[in-house]
Amino acid sequence: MALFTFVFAVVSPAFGCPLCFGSTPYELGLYWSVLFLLPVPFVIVGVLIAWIRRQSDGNIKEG
Amino acid sequence: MTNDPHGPQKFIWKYILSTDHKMIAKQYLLTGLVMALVGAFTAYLMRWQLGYPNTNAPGWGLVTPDKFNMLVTMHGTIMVFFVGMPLLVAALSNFVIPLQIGARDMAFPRLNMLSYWIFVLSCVALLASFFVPGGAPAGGWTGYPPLSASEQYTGVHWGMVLWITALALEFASFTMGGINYLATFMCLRVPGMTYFRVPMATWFLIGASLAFFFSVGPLIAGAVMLLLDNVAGTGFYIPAQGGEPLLWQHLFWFFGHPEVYVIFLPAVGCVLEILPVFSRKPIFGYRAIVWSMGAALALSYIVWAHHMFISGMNPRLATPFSITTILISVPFAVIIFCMLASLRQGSIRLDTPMLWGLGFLATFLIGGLTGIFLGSASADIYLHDTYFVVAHFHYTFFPSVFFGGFAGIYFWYPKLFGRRYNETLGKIHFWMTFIFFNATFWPIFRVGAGGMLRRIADPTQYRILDQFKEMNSMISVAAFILILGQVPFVWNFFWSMFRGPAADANPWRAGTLEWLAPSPPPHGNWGPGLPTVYVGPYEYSRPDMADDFVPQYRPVGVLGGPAGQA
Amino acid sequence: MFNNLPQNISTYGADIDGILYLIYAIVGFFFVTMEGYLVYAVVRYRRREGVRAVYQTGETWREMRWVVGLVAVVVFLDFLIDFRGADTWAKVKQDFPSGDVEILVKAKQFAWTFVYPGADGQFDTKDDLTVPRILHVPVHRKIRLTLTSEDVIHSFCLPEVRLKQDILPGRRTPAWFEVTRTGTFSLVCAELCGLGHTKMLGVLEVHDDSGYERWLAETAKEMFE
Amino acid sequence: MTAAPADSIASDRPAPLVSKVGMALFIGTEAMFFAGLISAYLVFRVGNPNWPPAGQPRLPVESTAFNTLILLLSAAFCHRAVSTLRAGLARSSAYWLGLTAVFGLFFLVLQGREWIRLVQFGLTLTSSVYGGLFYTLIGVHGLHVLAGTALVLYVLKRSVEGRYSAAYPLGVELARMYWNFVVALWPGLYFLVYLL
Repeated sequence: MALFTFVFAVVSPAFGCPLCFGSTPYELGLYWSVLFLLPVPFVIVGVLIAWIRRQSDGNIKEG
Repeated sequence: MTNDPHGPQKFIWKYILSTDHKMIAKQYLLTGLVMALVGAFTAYLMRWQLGYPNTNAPGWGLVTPDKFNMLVTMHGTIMVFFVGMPLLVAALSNFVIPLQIGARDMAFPRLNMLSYWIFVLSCVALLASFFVPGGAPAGGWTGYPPLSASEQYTGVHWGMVLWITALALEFASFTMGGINYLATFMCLRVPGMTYFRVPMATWFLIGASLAFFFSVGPLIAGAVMLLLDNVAGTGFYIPAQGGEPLLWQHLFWFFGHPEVYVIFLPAVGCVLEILPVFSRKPIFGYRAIVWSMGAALALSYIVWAHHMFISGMNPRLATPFSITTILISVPFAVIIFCMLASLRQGSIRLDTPMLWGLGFLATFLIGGLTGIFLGSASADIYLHDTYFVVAHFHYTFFPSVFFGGFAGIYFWYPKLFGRRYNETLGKIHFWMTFIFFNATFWPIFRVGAGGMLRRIADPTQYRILDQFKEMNSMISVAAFILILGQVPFVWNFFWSMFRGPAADANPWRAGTLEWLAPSPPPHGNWGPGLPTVYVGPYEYSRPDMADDFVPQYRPVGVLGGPAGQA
Repeated sequence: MFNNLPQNISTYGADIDGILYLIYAIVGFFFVTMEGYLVYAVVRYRRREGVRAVYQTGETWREMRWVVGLVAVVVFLDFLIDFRGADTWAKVKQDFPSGDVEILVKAKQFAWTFVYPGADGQFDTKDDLTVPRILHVPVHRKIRLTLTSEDVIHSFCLPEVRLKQDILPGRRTPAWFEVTRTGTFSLVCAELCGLGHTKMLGVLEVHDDSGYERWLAETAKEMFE
Repeated sequence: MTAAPADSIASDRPAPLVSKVGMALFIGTEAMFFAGLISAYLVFRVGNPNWPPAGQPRLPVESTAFNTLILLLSAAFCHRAVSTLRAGLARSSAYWLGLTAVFGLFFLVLQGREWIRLVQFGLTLTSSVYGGLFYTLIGVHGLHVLAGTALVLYVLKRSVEGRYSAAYPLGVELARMYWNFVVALWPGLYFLVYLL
């Protein structure tokens, strides 16, 4: 988790910035698309882990 | 289950429609090896044309530019998707995961069987594209549209449709497989098998499945649109119809980089499994390695644009992606340092699996290091699309698929078939492959740095490449010997399967669970009762024990040491 | 590995080669030490009778400290490469100087065409010069290119100039370079573009100033008479 | 989680947790698939200032809003099917399942009607990227609704045969997971494609 936080803290600003440079809508389209797709896997994996933990709450014995 | 697993079985249930994870692993293994032969044949034809331009390749004829483009495309597709994935992901996951975590079978055995047969179907669809009108797809294995989106640019229609269909079927198959591996891993571990007692091979196979799982969706979305462009006349990728060619690259490489790890991580897992067994030492830094793998996985999802540095996307995206890409060197540096440290002060035996493991380490290191050139956006301005790239990814894929894969095959061969392979033939196979692999691909770095572009059908057209004429012929000869060097393996593989000396349950004196089961393990693996795990997987040469290893299933009271505490 | 790079003829070529050599030095160091250690370890720690392996799990910081140290070095070198690379990248691909000569490049399946604006300095006028296959440029001048493609993705590649840029159809992609030497050089397509990809070759012809003016005048004369 | 089923081969019924994890993983890949499609949609949507492009019809926002409601209702019915089953009311569970399927089918029929009208107005797969995206994105979701409905009907059949009970509600629960996913996607897609 610490690593995820690190990656996002360091990298996200770097990605955010190009947005303000994208001049034409044409370029903006690809930016938003890239920006949208970047966090999705992490969100889904996060949701899945949370869900599985909830499903099996009492059953988990290791930390 | 539809059939009684313990009684005598009919041929069809035992060998064709088997739901036994070990039989399915063997099916994947054989299919992958057969596809590797096809892939090797395409490599032979391409290398012939590059080494001896415009002469007849023995056994085929003249490799014309259109055929060359098809061969380039099919070689990449077959080797990455139809050799690497079935051998490393499917065969190994199927065989190793249930045995190492103590399960009796996969979580969904019938889904597993279905997954294999869908994979066979996709192989058939792909190979069929050689025989349809227009021939095989010719747009490169990356299939960049608009070249791949419309018949008018390549003259290939049905080949392209079959290519997309084959990929879609394959991804469906591997999605089913991945659900199986992950669910099995999460829910069917035997008592005592905590997350930090799971053997490395299983961890890395699971990592590979994770990498595949959350990256394949966008590619399927892209493939659906590419298929529609080809058959329904839409224009998602065709600028004349308002489309956007970069979209495909974006979706393809979103999948593409995790895909590299899908193939690479299982190989690392095998090698990490083999190193402690043959150096009689615990793996160095178990937790560090597992966390590094997680970090590499996370990073693999945010680097994909490094394949698109000079594709015409906004250049301001290049620097951040360059940084993330080069950062990937950090987790892999940790893993490789830990591997090297595992050798230190060990007691190393150079049996065939260990040779392949060390060969993997030695060659993959080169692949990893040259990746730094290509991760740097500005170096990429010159190196993009040259043979330097070709050499780089062959130095990553080849060690993964073949060095890592053969390490795994030789290591688990006694467990797979219950017989020992011939050690001498195994070593001959290794040295032939190791020497001629390097003889083939090392010069390709030089040729690439000299400016030879990939996917060109005839290097004699280029003035700057005149100096490489002899070198190209030499590379071709080395490549042919490399292919011939696989003959000892084929012989060894099939001969030992029937005639090799019988293997006992634990020939390598290894500590993980799969060596508890008989060789080969029966359906259900464990007999009446499941094993219980008491210690970590790599308890070798403990100073407090007389025996030089402690298997995971041996109750030894409370053991000290971090691996034991987990 | 890089001793057979094509000769460098552009102003920024040395920067790109510099990055290559920098990475080469770093990577070469790791290559030699790590492969060296691998061979050493395999020879030194071969199995011998009566010698037992040392039990070491690497789970403590004390055991891991040299790994951590090496990783710190790796991180430092990574950022060194990143920052050096970012400057060069900006120079080649981001900060376009205003060009002394503007040329429109048209790529289509398997041919290059170059359009010069002619005497009035404007494109799409009657005096545009259209030249197939050979790209004529003056030496020591900033050349500003606009790359277009009619059909599929091509890639405009001048190996000696160290310039490569994919061309997307339906889009105008900018590029620039400045050559330091007269002569005849290679121009190739670097992105698989179909059947004739291999033969999609052009020529980069670098003139001195007077030679370029003379060529322009002669071409204009041929075209309009 | 460490408590593995004693013997998964001998057991004819899949263990509940394993099946749910499998379904959750499958939904995860499906979500990534839609993420890819949405990503593609964004490229064109953000990249084109004029949306919909000139000469292309506007989408039926109001009737589709009604349709959204239908789909959301069906999800509520599906929840009822599980909760009644868990309370031991297998018959009423089957009734709610039936209602879920009917509303799912109703959604599809309404969508189909709108599609026919759109085609008459000149919005086809090939008329523009706009049309292509619309039919691909909404069509793929429609296929998922169809698959979901088929799954619900299959579970309904087994429910009528009396295969589920308060002690073993697995099939209905799995169907609900998938149906929830399909329904939860829709408002997002509706917002992106119709409203944005």
